[in-house]
Amino acid sequence: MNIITLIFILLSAMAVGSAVMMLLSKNPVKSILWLIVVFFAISGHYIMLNAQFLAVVNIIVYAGAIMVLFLFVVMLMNLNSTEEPARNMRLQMVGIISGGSLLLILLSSLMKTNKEQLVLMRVGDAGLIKNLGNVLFTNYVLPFEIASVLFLSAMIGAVVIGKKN
Amino acid sequence: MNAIIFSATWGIVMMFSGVFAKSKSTPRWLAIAGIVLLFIVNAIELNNGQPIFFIDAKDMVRINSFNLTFLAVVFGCTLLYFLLCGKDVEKVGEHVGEYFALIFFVLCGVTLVATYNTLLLLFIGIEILSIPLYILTGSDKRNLKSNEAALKYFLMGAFSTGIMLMGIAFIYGANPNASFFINNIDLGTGQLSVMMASGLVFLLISLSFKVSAAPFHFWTPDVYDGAPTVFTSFMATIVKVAAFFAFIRLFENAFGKVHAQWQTLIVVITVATLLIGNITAVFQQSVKRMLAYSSIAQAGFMLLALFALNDRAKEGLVLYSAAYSLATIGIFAILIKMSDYTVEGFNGLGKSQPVLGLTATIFLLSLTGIPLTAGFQSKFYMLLAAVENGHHFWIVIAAVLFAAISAYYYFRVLQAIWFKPVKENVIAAADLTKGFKILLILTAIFIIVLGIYPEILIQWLYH
Amino acid sequence: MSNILELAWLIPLLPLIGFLINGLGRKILSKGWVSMVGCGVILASFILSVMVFMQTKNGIVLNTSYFDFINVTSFKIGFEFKIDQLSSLFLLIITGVGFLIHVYSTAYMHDEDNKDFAKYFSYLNLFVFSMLLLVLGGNFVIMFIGWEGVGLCSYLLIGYWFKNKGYTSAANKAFIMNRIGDLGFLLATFWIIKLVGSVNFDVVFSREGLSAITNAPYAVTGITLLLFIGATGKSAQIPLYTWLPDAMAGPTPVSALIHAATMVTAGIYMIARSNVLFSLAGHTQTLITVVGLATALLAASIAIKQNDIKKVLAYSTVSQLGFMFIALGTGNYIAAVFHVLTHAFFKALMFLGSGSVIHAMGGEQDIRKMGGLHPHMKITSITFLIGCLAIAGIPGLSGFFSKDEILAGAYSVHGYGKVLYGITLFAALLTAFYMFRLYFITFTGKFRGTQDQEHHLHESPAAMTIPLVVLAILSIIGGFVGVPEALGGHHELAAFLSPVVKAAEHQLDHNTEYILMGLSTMLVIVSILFAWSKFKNYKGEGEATGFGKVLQNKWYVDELYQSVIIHPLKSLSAFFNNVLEKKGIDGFVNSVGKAVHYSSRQLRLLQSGQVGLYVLLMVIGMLALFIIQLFV
Amino acid sequence: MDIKAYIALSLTLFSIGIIGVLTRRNAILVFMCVELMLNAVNLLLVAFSKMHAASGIAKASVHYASDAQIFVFFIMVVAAAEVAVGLAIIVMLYRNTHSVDINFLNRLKN
Amino acid sequence: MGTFITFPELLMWLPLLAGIVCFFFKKGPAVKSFATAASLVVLAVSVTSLFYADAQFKSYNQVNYVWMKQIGNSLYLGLDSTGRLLTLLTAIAFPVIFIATQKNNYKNPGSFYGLMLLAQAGLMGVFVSMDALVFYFFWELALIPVYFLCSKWGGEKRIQSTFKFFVYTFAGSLLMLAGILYVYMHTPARAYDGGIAAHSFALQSFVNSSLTAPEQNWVFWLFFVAFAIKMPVFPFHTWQPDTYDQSPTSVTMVLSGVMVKMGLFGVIRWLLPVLPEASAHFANIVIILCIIGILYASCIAMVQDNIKKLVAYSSIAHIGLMCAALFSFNELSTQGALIQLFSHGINIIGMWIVVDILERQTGVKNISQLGGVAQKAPVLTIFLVIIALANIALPLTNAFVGEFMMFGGLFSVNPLYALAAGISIILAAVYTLKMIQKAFYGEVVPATSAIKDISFGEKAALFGLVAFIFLFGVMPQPMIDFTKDALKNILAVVQ
Repeated sequence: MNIITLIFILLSAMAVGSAVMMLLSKNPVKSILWLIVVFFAISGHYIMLNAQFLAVVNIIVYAGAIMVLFLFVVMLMNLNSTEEPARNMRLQMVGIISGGSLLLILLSSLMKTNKEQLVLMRVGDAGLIKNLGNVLFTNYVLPFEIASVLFLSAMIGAVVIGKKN
Repeated sequence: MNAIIFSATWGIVMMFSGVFAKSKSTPRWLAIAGIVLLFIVNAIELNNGQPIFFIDAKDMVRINSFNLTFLAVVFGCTLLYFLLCGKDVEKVGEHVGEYFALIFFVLCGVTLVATYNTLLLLFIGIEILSIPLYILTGSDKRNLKSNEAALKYFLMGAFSTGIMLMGIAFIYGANPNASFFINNIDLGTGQLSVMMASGLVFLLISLSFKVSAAPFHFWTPDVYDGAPTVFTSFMATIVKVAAFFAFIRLFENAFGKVHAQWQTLIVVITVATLLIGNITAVFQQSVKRMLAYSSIAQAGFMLLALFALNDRAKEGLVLYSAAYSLATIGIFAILIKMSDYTVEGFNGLGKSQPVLGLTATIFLLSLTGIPLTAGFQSKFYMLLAAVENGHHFWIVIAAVLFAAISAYYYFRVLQAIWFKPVKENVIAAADLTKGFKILLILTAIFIIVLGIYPEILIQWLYH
Repeated sequence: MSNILELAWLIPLLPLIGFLINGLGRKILSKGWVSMVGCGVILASFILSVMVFMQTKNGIVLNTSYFDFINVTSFKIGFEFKIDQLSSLFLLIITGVGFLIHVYSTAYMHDEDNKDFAKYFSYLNLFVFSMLLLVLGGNFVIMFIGWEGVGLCSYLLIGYWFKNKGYTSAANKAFIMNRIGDLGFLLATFWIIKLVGSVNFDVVFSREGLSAITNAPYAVTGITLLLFIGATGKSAQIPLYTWLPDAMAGPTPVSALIHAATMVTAGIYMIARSNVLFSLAGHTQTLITVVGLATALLAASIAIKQNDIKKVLAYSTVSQLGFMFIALGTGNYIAAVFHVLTHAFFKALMFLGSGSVIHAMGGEQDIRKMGGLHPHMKITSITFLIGCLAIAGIPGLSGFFSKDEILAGAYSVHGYGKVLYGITLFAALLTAFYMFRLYFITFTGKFRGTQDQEHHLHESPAAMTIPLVVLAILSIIGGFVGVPEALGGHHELAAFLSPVVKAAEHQLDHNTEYILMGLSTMLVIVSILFAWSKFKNYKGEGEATGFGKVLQNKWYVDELYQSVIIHPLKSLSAFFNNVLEKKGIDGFVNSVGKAVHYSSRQLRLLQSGQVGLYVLLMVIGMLALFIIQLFV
Repeated sequence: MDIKAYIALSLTLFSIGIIGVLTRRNAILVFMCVELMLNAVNLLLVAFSKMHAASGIAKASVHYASDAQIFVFFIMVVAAAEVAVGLAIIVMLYRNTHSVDINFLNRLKN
Repeated sequence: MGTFITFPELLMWLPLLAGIVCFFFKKGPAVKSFATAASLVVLAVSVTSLFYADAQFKSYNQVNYVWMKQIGNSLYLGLDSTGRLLTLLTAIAFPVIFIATQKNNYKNPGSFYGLMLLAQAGLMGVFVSMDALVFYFFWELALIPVYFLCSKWGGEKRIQSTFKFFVYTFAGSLLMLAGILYVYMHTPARAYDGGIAAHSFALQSFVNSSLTAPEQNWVFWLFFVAFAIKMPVFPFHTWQPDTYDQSPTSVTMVLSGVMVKMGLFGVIRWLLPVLPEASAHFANIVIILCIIGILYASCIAMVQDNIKKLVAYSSIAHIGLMCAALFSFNELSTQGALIQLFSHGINIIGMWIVVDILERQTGVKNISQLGGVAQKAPVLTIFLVIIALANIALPLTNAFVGEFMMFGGLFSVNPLYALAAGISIILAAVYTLKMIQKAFYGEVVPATSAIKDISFGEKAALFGLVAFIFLFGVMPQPMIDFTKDALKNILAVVQ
């Protein structure tokens, strides 16, 4: 077992473990924190895959901005004090079973049939800011511009919905 | 291309109009002007084959007479929608300019999903389509139903986005060409690889969600019911047919070659949709909710295009978009004026408001699919396409039987309109301007014209 | 006028015109005009018929087609008339007796409203038209038209007094029972069409036609049986006889014309017409004999215990028709036709006589309330007596010759001829008995009616008595057209009919005939005397018991039909209507709707409003799709 | 590293996200689970891009490996926009009902 | 004329336009006379067309406009002899109905008469269309006005029963649409001027379609169910009694006189020629169904108290016989069915006119509540008796000829069929006479005490019908000759 595999396993365990913890913790704030751990683990994976830009953006945008926003909202609502009422156990079991079977179905067929295809680790320059920027502003100019529409509508949305009247 | 640029720009214009305009109706007139402009530039592009402004999108959008015709239908319907329901938009809340801006952004999304050539733009388009809708759904802030609908729509929409992305990821992974271009997907020969098949199913599911096909339709009744009626009308028509267009565009261009391998899924979904949509609509007491279910049922019919996936199916889809949208916008425009959304609310409408009664009758007949209305022609094209496909003829029989059931709930409204005694104060007569009535009549006439001679629309597909 | 037969179409047309005039002008025409038209057209027809008869007597016959009735490429039915000896004989009976009855009716129906009077005559004319069509028809279809037409007129005339529910029920019964027979007739016609490709008598009875029928399996027996079923309906034989007694609800002249002299003999005419065919069908003939015999006996036995003057006559008619069928069954077609002729005279006579009595009694029909009428209405009484004697078969009167011929024919049947003769003779004795019972109870003894009635007793007007007298004369002399060789005659009727109807094959030697005649005459006289001893001073009788009660209640045949056929049919229909239709088929259709409703209600529960559940269902849907795509 | 490992990891995270959506009642947490699903996809996309880079089939294209990463970037963009709208909606609902329990939302049904 | 406008177009357009005009009338009497006049004009056109039936006038009787050329559909109208017969029936029916029901006053007369004329246009369209899609259009279009007429002007339970009728027939016709599409896909492809090779909906292409025997066998049922529902044939009949009972009588006349003929016409024009092998294959099943229906409906009619339902069930029996005859495939029965199509229309309309008069004057529909009408309204009674007797196929009435031929044809298929179906003539006599006896004979009862004899208009209408009954009862040959062409076509295909 080489070091890469080891790190992979560690990061994966961290991601999955934190994700499970996020599900299990009753307190929303703790859930958020666990999720941030997941994001960190994923950023670790990005770095392993030599996608540094994404790794950084992931931390800044997700772990930094978005999760903090979540945290704010939870704090704002003062939800951490009130514990989430337990859901109908049977329904919960059905949920877990069906989600799990989905996973099993996909995994079993994907693992069975695919031949071994290796992933390039720690090499390749596609993930560097320079290259990405180059592509983004040449080939991807239309989506990039259009994404602004998305943000505009999100902005308007926040105004329309958020503004008290 | 014109449409993308103009709709986005005009959205921004509308955004500011809310701020600077004094009168509440200014945004409406601006919006109408905008949609007319949009229609015209689109028509110019359709006629000349050249956009006014050219942006090198690196083949990320592909524009042809087919999707331009579709866009013309969409813009035409939106124009009608603005004219009929524009005033009601003003009544939803304060932010009139913003509402119209959001609608223009949705139109931008519609244009994207009608012209995309890469999965990335499909994704962005769908999001641009959806996010303003989440907002519009929740725009009646004081109304708990509206809030609830917005949240439901949002949560489920986000969930389906995740599914779509997973599908895109798998397809990318399984595509040896390492490309997101939908015409550049190497499907290999023979049986699809498991990864490709999984990606396909994920995409199928998320798009089924968008077009509210069973069993991914559950959001539809609640959201359509909870959203302000004027926006329900928009969502149920223009947005829905756009999603369909995206659906068939993807599956035709990307997966058309292996149609046989996923046809069974479509059959299952189609039948389930027809079944659930039609059957559940039967019991509804609220016309609004009934129309929500009926939109599911109509989606079942539109899915036949996906089942058939031939030229006739595409012609039919455009025709269906027009027929279904026109009739639904019309019936919603009348519904909005009602004080009572239950079937009883329509009692005696034919007597108290003959014009409304008559036009509502034509809209409902069109939705049922009675000959010489556009609704019949569109259903007919769908069935024809399905028959031309040559497989699973029984699905045609199932479809027609469900169409017969659909008569049940549409005709209940008809019965209320014509054969029940007049109910007091069914309608705020002050809202019924002459223009409104004339417009309704024109719509009805157009539906009939389209029913008699559908080629006025279809010919543009091959322009 | 080269040939009167060319004008034969006028014979039925005239009554039709009379029908139209009286029917359409019923509000305008006075009774005098109505009578004039009604009787006049029949008289004209009668005169034409006589002329036609003369022609046919000279052997001139006519087969003619006036226009195509139904003409499709594969076959054709013309509107054809066939005028030969047989039909011309019937023409005479119909128009002759018919005319007398029309004349009689002018007086009998005089109390009716103007409109109703006209209606009555128009119906009567229509009947004559139909009957003439029946006998003139040159093929089965034209015959069938007349065949159903007379049924219709019988229906209309029985229900003439339509306010009375019982009468209209009787009318319905008559029509429906006739229709049952008609179905048999129709099916036979279809069978003939299928085998021969034509319905024309000449074609069907030609050698080719007959061989086409005989070559097909079961066809001869089948066709003749079906035709016979038709005949049983029209001629009131078992099992379709019960309508005839009920048909007495109609005005008495109608009973005389339709239910005694003409319509009921249509079956005999039809079989006589098809005699070539029936001669080939041994089984059918046996059946006809048995049915005829059974009917003759059954009706006669019932007649013994009936108290309604017309009912007695009605059962007597049924019984006499039975005799005719015995003759037909034994291949003795001439005798059957002969009996039709004589029966037409004396039975019409007796009906009209009974009408005269009823007229005098002010509508009373129960013979228990009559008695001693002879002094009051001598003409009626005497003519009635002549009728009774004729029907009883007293030598010299018409009934003797015809009945004797039937008996002789029965006797000469191989094998069971003697038994047949014995039973037939017994029926004949019953005939004599009940007829004289009727006569004695009615005309002799003391009057048993109310004082009021007694006061009004009177002889009927001339318009009624003259037909009686004429018919009485005919009843006396009518038999001389068929005096058998044994009695020194030449049987002119047989000779006349010979081109159409074969004479009976078996000939008895004269000695046997003498013995048989003597025997029957003796027994008949004994039977009359027995009746005289029993009923000369009739004073009414107690409630019938035992067998008498069975007879009085007509063997409970109506009740039997009611419980075996009508009631089950009604229950079945009610079952269809209430259960199968409403709960079954309609229920199924409605349950489809209900099922849609029900599933709508159930399916909509999925729409619980809970996002969690929605997503769960979505995921389950995803699972299903993945399984289908990846594993199926 | 075999791509299967990434697929497995990504699908696991994705499924945990789905299970979370199915089992949690707090709207914010449900939303977070959706975010987890998106992240699983992001990871998978990046892995695939590197897989394609490894197999080298798409070397003809200069930016063959950038496509997926750009895609991930856009996903993040969209996610950010979604979060803005989503949280606004949740807050609005909370203001009206003082609850973020999704099971509490059943005024709209049947 | 021929090149400018053709008979089939006239027959279709005239009532359509007149119908639309009617909607704008406000006053009852005016619209009544207008509608009557319009229908008389249509009748005149229809009668005129009889004189232009020869082959040399082909251009007068046929027209073919390309409509939706991409799918190979064209507005292809033509009058052949079956079509001529039924358009004539339609053309006769409407003026007779209008005249006979002149005394009925409807709310919103403009809409009423407008819808009636629209229904006529639809019916005409069905009978003249030579293109499957056009046929389907008209097939549905005839239904819609009738739906509104029944629901708006009918009896108490009108909405439910009419709706049942609508959904029933709508489902059936949609199945037919599926069938049409399937056959369409198997028609020989043809080239258009545009160069697009397409299949075609034209009758001729349908006849030449390349369906294999097993395909025919199930496509047959798609068509047949639609037609069977319309006729209606057992067990698809349960919409009918309720609808007849609940609709306004003048609509019932249209329904039972003309509309049910659409089903039979469909069999003649489309089912037999397009699917000959399947038709032959299933002929026995269809005949047996029909015969069951005949006996079943007759039995139910016997215990019906409601006079409208009684007539309705008797109509089921009669139609069943016609359908059975059409599937006997011999000259006699087919010919009989063809002329009976027409005769039945006349008789049943007459029947309904009488029922309508009774219902309007007494307000009751139950036989048991009636009685003694004959005393109060003798003329009405005479007409009724004549029509009723024609209805039970008494000789020398028009119906006898048809039924005789149909029974004859059935007999040659199988004597048992003729026997079983023949029992219905007895049952028909039973229920018809019972109805006459109970409603018309007997003593006057309270319900009928105020009844008046019929008016001039009613008399005229009934007289016309009765004249027809006798005319073609005594001399049916002209009608037989008239339909011979159609017969030849039908039999040619089947052989």
